[in-house]
Amino acid sequence: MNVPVLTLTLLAPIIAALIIVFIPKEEDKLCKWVAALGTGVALALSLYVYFGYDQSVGGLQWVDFGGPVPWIRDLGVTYYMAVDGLSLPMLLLTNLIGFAAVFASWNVTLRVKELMIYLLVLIAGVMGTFIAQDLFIFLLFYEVVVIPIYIMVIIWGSSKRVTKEYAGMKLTIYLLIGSAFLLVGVIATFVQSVAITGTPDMSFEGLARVDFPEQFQIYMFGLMLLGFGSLLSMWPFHSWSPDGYAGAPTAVSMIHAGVLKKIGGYGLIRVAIFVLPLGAKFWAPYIAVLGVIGVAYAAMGALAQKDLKYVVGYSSVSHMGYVLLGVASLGVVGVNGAVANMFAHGVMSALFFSMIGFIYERTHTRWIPDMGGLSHQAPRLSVGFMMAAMASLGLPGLISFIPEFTIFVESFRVFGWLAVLAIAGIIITALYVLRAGANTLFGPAREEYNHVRDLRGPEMVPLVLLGGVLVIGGILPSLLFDMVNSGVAPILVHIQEALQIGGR
Amino acid sequence: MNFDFSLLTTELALFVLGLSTFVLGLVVPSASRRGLGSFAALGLLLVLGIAVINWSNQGVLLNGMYLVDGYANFFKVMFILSAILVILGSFRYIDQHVGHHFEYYSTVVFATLGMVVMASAGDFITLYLGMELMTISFIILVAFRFMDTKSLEAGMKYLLLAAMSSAVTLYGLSLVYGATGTIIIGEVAEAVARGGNSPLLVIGLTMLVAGLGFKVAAVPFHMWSPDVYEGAPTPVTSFLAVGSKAASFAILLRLFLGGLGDLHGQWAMLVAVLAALSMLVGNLVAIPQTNIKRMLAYSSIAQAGYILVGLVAATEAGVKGVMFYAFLYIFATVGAFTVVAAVYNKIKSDEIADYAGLVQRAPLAATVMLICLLSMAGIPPLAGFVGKFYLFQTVVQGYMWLVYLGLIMSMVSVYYYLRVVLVMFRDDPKDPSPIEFGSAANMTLIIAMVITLVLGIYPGPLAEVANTAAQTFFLR
Amino acid sequence: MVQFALNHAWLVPLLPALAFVIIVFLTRPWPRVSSTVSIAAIFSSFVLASSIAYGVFTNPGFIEKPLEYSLRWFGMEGFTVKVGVLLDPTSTMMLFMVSMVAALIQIYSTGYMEGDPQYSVFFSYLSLFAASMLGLVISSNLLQMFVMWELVGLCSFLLIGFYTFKISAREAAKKAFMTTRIGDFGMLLGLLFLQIIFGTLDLTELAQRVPAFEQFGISLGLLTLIAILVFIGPIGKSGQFPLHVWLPDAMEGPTPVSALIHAATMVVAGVYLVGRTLFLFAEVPGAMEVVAFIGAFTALFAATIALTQREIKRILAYSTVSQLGYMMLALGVGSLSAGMFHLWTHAFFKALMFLGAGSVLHALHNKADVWDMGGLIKKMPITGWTFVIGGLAIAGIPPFAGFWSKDEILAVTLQYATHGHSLGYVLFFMATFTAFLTAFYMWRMIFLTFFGKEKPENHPHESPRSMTFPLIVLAGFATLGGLIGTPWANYWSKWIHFGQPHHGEPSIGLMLLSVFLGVAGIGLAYIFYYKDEEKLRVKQLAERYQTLYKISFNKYYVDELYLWFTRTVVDAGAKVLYWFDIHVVDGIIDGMAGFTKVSGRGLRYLQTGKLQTYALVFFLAVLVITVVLAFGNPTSAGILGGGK
Amino acid sequence: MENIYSLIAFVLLSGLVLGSALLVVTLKNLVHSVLWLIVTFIGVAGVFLLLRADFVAAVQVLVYAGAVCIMIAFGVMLVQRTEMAGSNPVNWRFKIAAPLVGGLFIVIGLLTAKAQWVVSGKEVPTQTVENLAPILLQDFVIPFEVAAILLTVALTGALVLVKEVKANGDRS
Amino acid sequence: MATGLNPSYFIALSAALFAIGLYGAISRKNAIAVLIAIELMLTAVNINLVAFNKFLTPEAFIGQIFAIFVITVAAAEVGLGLAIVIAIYRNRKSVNLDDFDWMKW
Repeated sequence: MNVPVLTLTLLAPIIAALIIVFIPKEEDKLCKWVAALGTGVALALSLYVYFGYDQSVGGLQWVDFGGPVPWIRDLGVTYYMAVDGLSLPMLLLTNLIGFAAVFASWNVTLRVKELMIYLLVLIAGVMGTFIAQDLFIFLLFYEVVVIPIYIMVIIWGSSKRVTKEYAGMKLTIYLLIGSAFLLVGVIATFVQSVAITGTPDMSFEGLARVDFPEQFQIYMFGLMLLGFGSLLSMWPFHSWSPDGYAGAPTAVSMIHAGVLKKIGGYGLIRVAIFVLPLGAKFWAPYIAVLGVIGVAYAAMGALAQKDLKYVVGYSSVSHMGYVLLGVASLGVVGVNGAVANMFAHGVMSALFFSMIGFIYERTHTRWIPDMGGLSHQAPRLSVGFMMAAMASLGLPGLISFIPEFTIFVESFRVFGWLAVLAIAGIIITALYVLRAGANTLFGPAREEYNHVRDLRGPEMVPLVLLGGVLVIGGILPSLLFDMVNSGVAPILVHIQEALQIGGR
Repeated sequence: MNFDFSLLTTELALFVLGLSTFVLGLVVPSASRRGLGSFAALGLLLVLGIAVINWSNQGVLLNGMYLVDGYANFFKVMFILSAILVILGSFRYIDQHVGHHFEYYSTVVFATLGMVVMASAGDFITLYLGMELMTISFIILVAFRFMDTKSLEAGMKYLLLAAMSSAVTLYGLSLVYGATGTIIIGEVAEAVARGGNSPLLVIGLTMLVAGLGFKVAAVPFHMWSPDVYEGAPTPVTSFLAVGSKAASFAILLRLFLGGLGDLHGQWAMLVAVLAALSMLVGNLVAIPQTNIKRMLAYSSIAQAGYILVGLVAATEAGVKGVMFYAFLYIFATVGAFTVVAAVYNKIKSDEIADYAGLVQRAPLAATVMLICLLSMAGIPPLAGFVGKFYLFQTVVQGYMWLVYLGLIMSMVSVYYYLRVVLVMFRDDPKDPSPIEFGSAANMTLIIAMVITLVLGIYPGPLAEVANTAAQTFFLR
Repeated sequence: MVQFALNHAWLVPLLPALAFVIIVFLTRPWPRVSSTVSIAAIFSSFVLASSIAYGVFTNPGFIEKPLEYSLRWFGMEGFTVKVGVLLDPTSTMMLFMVSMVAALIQIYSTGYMEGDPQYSVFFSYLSLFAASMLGLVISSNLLQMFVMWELVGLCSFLLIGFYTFKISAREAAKKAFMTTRIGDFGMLLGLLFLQIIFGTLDLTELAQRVPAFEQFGISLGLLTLIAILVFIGPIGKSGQFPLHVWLPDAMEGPTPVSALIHAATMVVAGVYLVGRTLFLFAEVPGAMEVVAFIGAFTALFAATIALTQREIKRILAYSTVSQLGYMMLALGVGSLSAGMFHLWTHAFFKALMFLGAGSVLHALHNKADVWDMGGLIKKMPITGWTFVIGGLAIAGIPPFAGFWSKDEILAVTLQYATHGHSLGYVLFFMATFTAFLTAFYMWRMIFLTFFGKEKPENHPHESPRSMTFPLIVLAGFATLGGLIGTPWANYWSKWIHFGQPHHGEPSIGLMLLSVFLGVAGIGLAYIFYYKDEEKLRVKQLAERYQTLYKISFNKYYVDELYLWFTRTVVDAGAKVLYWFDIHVVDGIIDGMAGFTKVSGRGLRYLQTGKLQTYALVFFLAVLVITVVLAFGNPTSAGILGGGK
Repeated sequence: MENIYSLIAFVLLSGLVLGSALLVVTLKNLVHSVLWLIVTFIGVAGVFLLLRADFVAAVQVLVYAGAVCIMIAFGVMLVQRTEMAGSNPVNWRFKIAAPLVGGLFIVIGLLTAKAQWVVSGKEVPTQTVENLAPILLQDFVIPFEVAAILLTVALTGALVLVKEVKANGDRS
Repeated sequence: MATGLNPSYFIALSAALFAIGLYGAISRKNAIAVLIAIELMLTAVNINLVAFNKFLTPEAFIGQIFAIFVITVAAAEVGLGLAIVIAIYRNRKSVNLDDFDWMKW
């Protein structure tokens, strides 16, 4: 394994972006193809890594350069790129959605070159968070993504209930303030670890080995929860999410809802819980309560929406509630479910947003009462939309059912009737998803949409790719679950050990 | 007496360079005077080389009156670098709006010399003269755009307020001298450790904080800076923001950690409060600004607040943090101001609203602006993030509230930075013609951008240099 | 062949699934090819299912020890789920029935859907449905079953909403999905309980563990709760009260769909599920009573509604609800055989009648009101007479299939009553009365539709052969299908039973009662709707009992109640919450941002531009700091005091 | 006895210095202010003499009382061509400034009063200039050179500003 | 030495002079008056320096040398200050500092 595959994966979009910098502005098509190539290479590489990962061995594999490369010595930072069963699904997800996002932006004509550059940077940034095994490097990537997103929102976004400027700014500042708390937590944790062990070490493994005092863990976990939670749109820190998605252009909505939010969940597991198990134990019930509130509250919120993007925006808040619930259970089954659900929701929401994007492109509206009968004019589009909708309401046979079910199993066991409220969310979810889906696609054909043309050519990529994953993941959940399990199980073993030593 | 002149090579070289620029300016015909810029830049590059080569040539002159240690050398390199960048970035601006090439360039070199002396100063007199050399040079530079009343007004404000602050600093120095019976910083430290004459030290301390706080533009001693920054010729503003501030931090650390370190218990909370106020006021008032220079001025007040955090800790790590942050701050600030200057050359405006569509007229400039602003805000993977990490980790134990405040305010700062970004990136330009910057300014921009990025992604080497430099600071 | 079929039972659902994929990805542009693929697949499944049925029913061993094989689907520590095939007589019967009805209906659809632009799509849906339904039937695991359960729900949703140009179809589809979703929620909770307590969802393992529930540390009360939760699923799926509202609306779909999904197969999935988990219900008498009562009540309730409905498919739909109630009743009183038997016979005669209705609608161009029809039997003899056979079967006239199964249900209910369950008498009464009503309203429909005066504006014609062929086959089964379960030669209960097979002695009295009720119902209908050509008597009756008529005609206003609930409680609640979200949760955030901005704007004006003000501030700060440092700070005061 | 004399001298000189300084900052006529400034500077030179710093005193008289004050006087003439009587008005800030400076004085005084002095008993050598010169050019050579540059720079700057503005003024 | 002068007297003197200078610097409108006031402040510093020199380090001349440098720099500042005042007067026809508030907020 001499070739640093992960680094190459990370570099593929960046190199593509650099190439695009030197392409003349007018060459729209060329820019798009280069972007597609860059993300395509990254996708291929991540697939290669995914299926080359040895689940029976587990642990960190595909370590670039054979191990941690010293990066900043006095902070104990190392360039440590590796993947385990927790990172890999996220890496794959990023590249799936990234690739699809390029094609979802295929019809953009405004300042294509810039769009593609930001998009590629964005993808690389997200990818980095998932493969870095060092907290500092993780943080470097953590916020890389914020700025391209802001720029993309203000240039290519759309103003409906709120202006795109407001939406972009809210999205950005909200997440940054959240990350400020996270940063405080990270810095304090690092300083404390140096105080305890005497040697700086920023790798997740190294930090996890430190025995932090319980009170300290609780304090720090709270901060990290605030940071990761706001990225995960945990209630009540969710309000950036619907507005943000509504204002954002398709590709951003896809990536943001699809993978960016997942960094929150990933971080919660990889950083907060792994490093601060006692804190996790203290906070778990609160997380669960917030998760459940999020599920029910956001589902009701979605019910009141008339704008398709708002529906999906609220729905993603609601779904993240399930993730929180699974994480809060602190059991293998629940955390597995949470991670798998992140993957599932990522694929689903990306498909959703890409289809909404196509609809908006063609009809120039996202207002549900103004639409109807689109399945007559655009059957393929409708298929994609319905698939996403069905996955959203947790239809078995599509990818998101099994993860939700596993979350339910564990959280029902741990939290009892509290979980029932969350499970009841599936009813409301079905209600708003069906309303949105059926009212948009079904019903009599409308005259004014006769010009709407169906998906064709490159536009089919998001549908085929993401839809395919939805179905395959639904039929063969073990493809995903075995991988997730091989990553989550050791983490939870570590937590259990820590709880036994440190807890009473 | 043993007087090792080799330790003064950098200073002497600067002196020679400044004089020769001046003399050349008098000698050559006025048509060829614009070449003096290149001359000064090349000369500074040479001096930079000398300074780097002489890095390990460290020692103490005149019983501690002049300290050539790693700390000083680090700052010297920094000042020379920033002077190079500023000069490179200002060719066109000076041509178009100032004239007087040789006075300008030689004054910049002399200001640099003043900073270099400050960095090495081991006693109050050297310190004071270095500071005054720098200040007087800046007064001239600020007022250099004589046709522009704004520039003169700024010069007037800077002159009077700087003189008052000098008086206060001097008064403080005199009291410290009175309390300890010495003006050599190393001996002051010993005297303070013995107990000194505390009541005088308290006043002296306050006055030094005020006087130096004025120089670094820390709230509430900051009020001159927005006006002066706005009025001064833009390259001068940028040099004022980086050089003057960094040099003042150099002596601030020297005085407070080297000299008054034992009074840490007294001034730590004071400095912490000043840091907090600076972050708050700087960032909050920057929000409603419409003039980009003024906005950057407020932002630089906030930056001073961040750097002060490193002083609060009063540890080696804190010194390192200050050095690291000051270093990266140079590139971010010079980058931003160079864009401002270059854009002004074309559109004759500093209003943020007039930056509309900059990314289409000058993609490089807009990108550099973006990166520099975000680096100041501390967004990873740009250098500012690493710098803030270094700074704030030093005060986690004891001043946790400062960490919260600092990090939250730096995220608030993103708000007004993004407003600039919004205008530059979203809008279509009123006049789509591209803006040419000239190769020298482009070079400055590219250097600023690349270093800001590289320091953010791979800060290891610089951190180690800063580390060893910080160690020499306490070894003495 | 038989051995191959037994070992490859998973092919039965897989073949239609394959057909679905082929149609979607390859043959969509060619309608005829699509339907051929679909029919070929389902026919192959049918052949396989027949072989399996032969294999199972000829081998008594399978009754005691079902054939089961499975493989790991996914798993992790403490939670492993397998998928597999469980072949026992019950599932085999279902396999056979479902594949056959599905095959017949697909054949029928080639005629019925002729010329529809969405022809291929329709067949792809049918294939998907067949695959899911067959998959549901052979599931060895409750989770697997739940997956298929939802998939058939999806197909139902898609097919109800198939005529996308109709808004009513869209609304009906949503309603169907939502209502069953509520049931699924309960069922999901039940499954979670089972998984958490017993650690498995495997049917055979559960069947072993549930009877020993006390070892798993749970009380009978909790088990009852679990059973009732599981039962909520079937309530939704099988249209039991109070979640029956979607089923009549589901008739918005194409008629073959109504026949296949909403009469013969999918809606009985609930019954099938209860049958499969009867080991659970059998442990908890309380839950059994609930099942039985809901079944009986639904049967009666739906029958009273069916009395006044006017649309032909709607009448059939309520009759389906009612018949499903019968099946539930049978299961509730503990007889798997009776429930399944009625399921079996009902599948045939109800599919037959739906297809017949479809044939009528086809002929009358979707005119649905029975009052607008009449005398159709002359123009459409095959449809008419097969329909009459169906009517006789459902009315319980021997020797038609319905008679035997209904009789069996009445018998077990009575038996239940006599074995010490006083509730049983109430149930028995409800069941018998429903039997009478059933005969009446079915024949009301038949008389109005096929007999009496022809309406001149109608130009009916007999349907093509592809449609009449299935009618004939189904009529055959509706006639003879019950003979395998007569009290004299009861193969049925030998094959399909729960616990000990019970050999109910043939009770002539009960049979006579049953026949009497059927004949009475038909007779009454004859008097009201055939003899009385102007239907005056009926109209008078409706006038006199106007309130009752309205209640029945408006389906007891249950729909309106639900609608009110959704509009005023759920939607209004959502609006309130959204308001809260925008103005409070988000308002706080915006407020904070606004405060930041305002404070920045305020602080800005301290900067007056006057340099002496700056100096003033500067020295004020110096003074304040000195005072604080010198006198305010205890540590510095100490230093001051100790300034030696 | 000498102490008594020096004390008396100190009190008298202080009175002179402070009194004239107060006049400098309060008089309405700027020219009068400048004249009183000269008095103040000479008083301060006296204080220096009292402190045995005759060279500094000499410098004080020559540079401050002489050169600087004359420079200022010229400056006043250049910019204040109108009525001199009201040439030095007071702005509203004096109401805050007065208590402020009072407070500052009191605080410094209070703290100074607490100071305890370990006074070196030695006397200042009388040969001030002879002793100053070598120190200035050896130990303080760096500041000395820096001061030289500083003066050059200041001179250049002043020239640039005044010259160009004049040209500018001519243009306008 | 009990009744003799000690540095506190001189500090008091210099503090008073400094305060007076400060008062002038803040309260006068005329730019030149402010310059004058600043000179007073610097002179106050010199009193301190020379006094400490006499009492603390009589043989090293530190304070005196410091004072000489301060005088030098102060002179340079006055020169420069006057230049700017003249320049700005030519431009704005005013030396009233309160008029110079083009840049604010």
